[in-house]
Amino acid sequence: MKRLDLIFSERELQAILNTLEKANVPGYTVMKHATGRGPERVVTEDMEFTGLGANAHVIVFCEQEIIEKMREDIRSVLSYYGGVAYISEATPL
Amino acid sequence: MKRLDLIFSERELQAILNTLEKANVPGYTVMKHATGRGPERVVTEDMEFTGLGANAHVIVFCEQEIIEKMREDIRSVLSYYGGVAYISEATPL
Amino acid sequence: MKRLDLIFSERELQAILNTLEKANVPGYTVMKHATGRGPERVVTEDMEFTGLGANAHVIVFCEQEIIEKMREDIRSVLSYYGGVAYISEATPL
Amino acid sequence: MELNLLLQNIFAPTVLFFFIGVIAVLCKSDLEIPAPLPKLFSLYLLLAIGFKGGIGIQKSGLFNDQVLLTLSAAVVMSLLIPLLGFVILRLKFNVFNSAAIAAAYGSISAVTFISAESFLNSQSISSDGFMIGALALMESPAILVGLLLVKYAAPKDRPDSRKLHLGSILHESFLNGSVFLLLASLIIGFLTALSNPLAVEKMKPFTHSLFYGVECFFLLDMGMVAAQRLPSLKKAGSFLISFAILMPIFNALIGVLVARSLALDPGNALLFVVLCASASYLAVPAAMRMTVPEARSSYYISTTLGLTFPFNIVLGIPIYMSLVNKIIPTSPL
Amino acid sequence: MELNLLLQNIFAPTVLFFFIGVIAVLCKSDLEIPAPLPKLFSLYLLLAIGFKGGIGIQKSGLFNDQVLLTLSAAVVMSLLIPLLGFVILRLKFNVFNSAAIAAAYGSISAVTFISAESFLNSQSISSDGFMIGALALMESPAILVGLLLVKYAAPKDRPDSRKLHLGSILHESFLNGSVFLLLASLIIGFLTALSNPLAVEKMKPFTHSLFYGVECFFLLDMGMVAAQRLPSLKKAGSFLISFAILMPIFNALIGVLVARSLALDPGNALLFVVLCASASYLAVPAAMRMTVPEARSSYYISTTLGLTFPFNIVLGIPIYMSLVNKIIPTSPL
Amino acid sequence: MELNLLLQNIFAPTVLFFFIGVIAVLCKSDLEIPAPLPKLFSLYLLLAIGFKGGIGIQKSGLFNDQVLLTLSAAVVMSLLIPLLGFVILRLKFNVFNSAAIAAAYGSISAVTFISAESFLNSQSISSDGFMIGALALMESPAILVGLLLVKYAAPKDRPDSRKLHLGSILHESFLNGSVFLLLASLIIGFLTALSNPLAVEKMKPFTHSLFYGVECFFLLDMGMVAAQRLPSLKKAGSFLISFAILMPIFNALIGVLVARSLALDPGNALLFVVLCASASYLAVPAAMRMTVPEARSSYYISTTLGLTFPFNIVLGIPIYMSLVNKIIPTSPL
Ligand SMILES: Nc1ncnc2c1ncn2[C@@H]1O[C@H](COP(=O)(O)O)[C@@H](O)[C@H]1O
Ligand SMILES: Nc1ncnc2c1ncn2[C@@H]1O[C@H](COP(=O)(O)O)[C@@H](O)[C@H]1O
Ligand SMILES: Nc1ncnc2c1ncn2[C@@H]1O[C@H](COP(=O)(O)O)[C@@H](O)[C@H]1O
Ligand code: NA
Ligand code: NA
Ligand code: NA
Repeated sequence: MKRLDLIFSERELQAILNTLEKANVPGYTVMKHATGRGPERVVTEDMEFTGLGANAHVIVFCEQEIIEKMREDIRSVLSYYGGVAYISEATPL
Repeated sequence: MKRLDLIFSERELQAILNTLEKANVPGYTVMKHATGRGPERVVTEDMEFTGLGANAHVIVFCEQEIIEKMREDIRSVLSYYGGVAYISEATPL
Repeated sequence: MKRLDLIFSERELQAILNTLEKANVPGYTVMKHATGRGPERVVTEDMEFTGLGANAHVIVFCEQEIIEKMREDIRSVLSYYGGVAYISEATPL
Repeated sequence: MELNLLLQNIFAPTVLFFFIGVIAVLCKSDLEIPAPLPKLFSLYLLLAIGFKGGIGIQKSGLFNDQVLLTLSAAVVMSLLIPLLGFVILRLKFNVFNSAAIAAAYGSISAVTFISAESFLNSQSISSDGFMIGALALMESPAILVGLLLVKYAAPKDRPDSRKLHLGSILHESFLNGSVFLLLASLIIGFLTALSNPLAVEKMKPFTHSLFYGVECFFLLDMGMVAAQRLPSLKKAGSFLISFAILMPIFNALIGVLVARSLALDPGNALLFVVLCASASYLAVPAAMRMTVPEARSSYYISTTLGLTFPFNIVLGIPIYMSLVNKIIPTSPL
Repeated sequence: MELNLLLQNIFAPTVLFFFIGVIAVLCKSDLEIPAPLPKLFSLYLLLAIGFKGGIGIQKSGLFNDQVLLTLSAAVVMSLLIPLLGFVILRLKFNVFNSAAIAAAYGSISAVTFISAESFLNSQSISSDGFMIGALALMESPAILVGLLLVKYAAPKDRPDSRKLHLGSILHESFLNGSVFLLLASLIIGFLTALSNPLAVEKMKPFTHSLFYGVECFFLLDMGMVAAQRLPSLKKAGSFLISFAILMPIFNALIGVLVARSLALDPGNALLFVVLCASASYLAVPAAMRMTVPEARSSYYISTTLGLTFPFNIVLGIPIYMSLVNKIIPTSPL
Repeated sequence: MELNLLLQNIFAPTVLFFFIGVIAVLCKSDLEIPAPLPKLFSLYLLLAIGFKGGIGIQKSGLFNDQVLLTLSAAVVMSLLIPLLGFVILRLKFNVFNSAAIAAAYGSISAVTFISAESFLNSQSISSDGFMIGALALMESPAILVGLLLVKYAAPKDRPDSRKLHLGSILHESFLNGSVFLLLASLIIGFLTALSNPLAVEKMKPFTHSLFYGVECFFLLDMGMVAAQRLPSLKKAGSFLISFAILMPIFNALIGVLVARSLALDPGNALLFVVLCASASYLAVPAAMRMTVPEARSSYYISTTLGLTFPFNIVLGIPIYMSLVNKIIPTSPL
């Protein structure tokens, strides 16, 4: 099994979740209110009340083939709005 | 060293932490207010004020043998209430 | 690519972020309001309003060489104030 | 039914804010009331309604016949309604889901009660503080019945680990956070009114003056929550959807007859009816999630929040009021 | 300029709390107002100002000539200012950044408006409720213009996936959370004042009495936010820094002339000028982040929050007041 | 001791809500006040008490002899008490823990002070606004002493990286978030009362009327927090447990003698005593966690929150009142 970590602006959350659902992931977890810094943007907690919002961190445990299915869609969302996505190995307990 | 990720309803948190303590984990981290979707249940932020609560994400860095010790207990809690558990490799910095 | 997970008291956040910036990490993500237990300290949600604060969980995706650069600095902050740091493998999507 | 009452209810700020919340979701506005703000409002409302209730009870006196009779009737209703609901729900659902949903409809919704109070207020109809005692007493028995139904109706389906112990049943029924806060605030209000009238005055700006505004703010959020339940309501099927509307009306009918036989004033009668007709989304889900994980939480939460709650605060309350006006003579029997 | 006005403004608690926030950050105090508390204050202020505005409009009557003329002028200003700003910004920035920043300066800041109201209040100068209507109407058109500028001025730069559809432009302009909450509360206030004066009284402790205190609390936070923007302001460059001060003054000048030709009273005139001079940090960033991700958010957010907002509430308001006093005769033309 | 005072204190809503919080935890109710709501209440209370204090100081006049003497005595007490505490604690603990705990007991708890004010209020005993000045002035010196003790009493134990620089000691002592907010609000209150009485009136619904209710809400949370400390208190050992009760009483005794020699009125005397007897859980832990990580935070936080705070607000305040009544003659010496 794989673990996919996605970090991006909360405002893109719906677009990402739609992509995940389209690929039929078995489930996902969302943690909002994350902040951080990417190659160019800084996201700070004090700005969360403005329209910009904070980041969301999404974790998906799923098979490699599902990742293949959604790779392009996720990449296109992230390249449009920014954000990062990383895959690592994970074994069910 | 291993990294164990547990995601489940906040309402089971005490049961899971008891299990961890029983197995003498060196430590653990809890992040509450996570939302998500599993095989059947959807957990959304807008429902957090009701009695259902959100999810908790628990991270444990520990040795494989500790994981073996608690495997059954964790599985039984998760099979009762729902939630997921995954193991991956981790090296101390 | 590597994934570095740092968990420590929110009060050390600035010191850790300075260390990351000094090593020129490409980015990082911060999740505050984490609680947990380490070898000796317990951090609970109900204490968050006091001066102690909760924990922060910082994730950095970066190359091994950057990790080498900051290893000593991070270790010295964590050995001073407490907290844990683990490295694992990660592949960009 | 008097259309007039309906219109007056719909133009109350509370109901208008509820609509606004619904519309925000339907129009996909990015309006958001992030957690834990709704929890803040909900805790505040429980604390304030409890405190006000305690003062009210102290004023009306606890040990007069009508008070004791009304409170007993309230408890009996919250024991009976879940049994009735269970029998109906078993036509379609397994024991776990039936018990959980039945418990929700036997228990009460504090915010529906509050809305009914506001409605009475706008109609200049008085009600008594002891009705908040009924509110507090009706939360737990329904949970108790629901869990006992699971314990005795489904003993063979469940593995050993899931056996319900009486201890944990009682714990879930009486020590649930919202039940506890409401009851405790009620007692504090009572004791304060008894021993310390000055402190009552000092609390009032917080518990009384602010109340209506916070209620509006919370109803804005409830409108958003209700609208977000709509998609999962569709999945629930037409049986459950009908149940979520017809069961409250049916309970209201029983309630109004009981209220008549108790010779309640119109104001108290409406509150009694609303308690019977409303369904819980705070205490019951919390208890069921812990002890009956086999029940689908979307069943009991989507119906109570997505359908029964909106129905009650928008249409139910004025309907019940005209029912009360018809069935209960204004001068006591 | 009357130094007196300036001093009186600076010694208002709202402005003092703002300074305290700035100082806390500059001194590296660990004072913190954690999320989502600022969101709570911001939602409250929008709800309350909207509700108060609705009551005000109901009282002043919507369909009198001056009201309609003023509201139309407000909309025209919020269409024109972004165009002007765009032309100036294009000297230095690409289409995306220019359009996003221009939209921010065409739109308004509700808290700046509220501060101006408090200032008027402290000067015992009256203003009318319908000006809150102008506030509500001026948020969206500027967003619309900004997005249309992107759509038509930069068609070839953008890949297909980034094509702006009119539907999503309208959605971002009119259904943004803060626009929606303000407008909805305004309508609820209006309807309540019309049909239910009792409910208005019940809302007042929440929407009226509490308002000034929450405003102070929020301005404490805004001071911290503004001071935290300072480092990224340096990166923005001197052109943008000058723009963030000069553009509001320029807009204020146009505004005061329009106000004069509308024969507005001094109070309403100041509010009109402040609407023209203020820049948005709620609705516009939300819309731009979604639809024009090419624009650097630090440009439009650092300038509006770090410079224009502080400038307006500390110096701008008294400056604009003395401008109004000079240019607009106290008895109508 | 007058049992009467004790009973009257225990039946105050504030104390009752505290008990409710304790009971909720002991009964394992799932009642929860999630973060950051307690922080909201805590920030509000500091802001409001500061603002009220500033108004009070402006009214009583800052530069009269008794005010200056009292404030100086307060500062001296908060320098001496940590030294005394340190000597006692060194019998059992290392330098780091001793200094950190001593600093906590030298500093003050604003909520204990507020509770004492409420108690005076319920007894119709007046007190002066300048006592809030004493509150604000007593937070920092104790931190300073604690950190200096670490710097000079433990120089050889610490590696270079942990050297305490005077700059950071001063920073932690005076720019801690809660110290800063209290002091800043005090100054704002003072300036506003001086220059802008209208604004004071506009603030009152927020800072004055709401105060008591928020205090109750916060004490509910404090009850839960205190009860959750109990398990770690057991680990702290009997020496520290005794210290957490006896030290406040001892400090109160010194305090009452100083108050007598200052010829304070009974109301001000009680507040002075309570400041001496209370221990910090906001400013001191924040400072110690940053600069003395060797000290076990559970020591200074479990004792202050789990024992000293409950003791003071439930038993301490009425005990100190009867002490004041005994030792201080009602007409000035
Ligand atoms: N190398 C990285 N490691 C961890 N998080 C990152 C990294 N780069 C970006 N992020 C996160 O992704 C968010 C969006 O980045 P950006 O693509 O710059 O908009 C940032 O705010 C960070 O929270
Ligand atoms: N495949 C998955 N990947 C990530 N998180 C998951 C996954 N499946 C379930 N979860 C999380 O576990 C929670 C409980 O799932 P459930 O077992 O359906 O109750 C969900 O709400 C998700 O937050
Ligand atoms: N083995 C572990 N696994 C996961 N989190 C840990 C572990 N040890 C410590 N932590 C986290 O690191 C924080 C600081 O630990 P400490 O070093 O004891 O101060 C704890 O509160 C936990 O959140
Ligand atoms: Na019911
Ligand atoms: Na503008
Ligand atoms: Na002290």
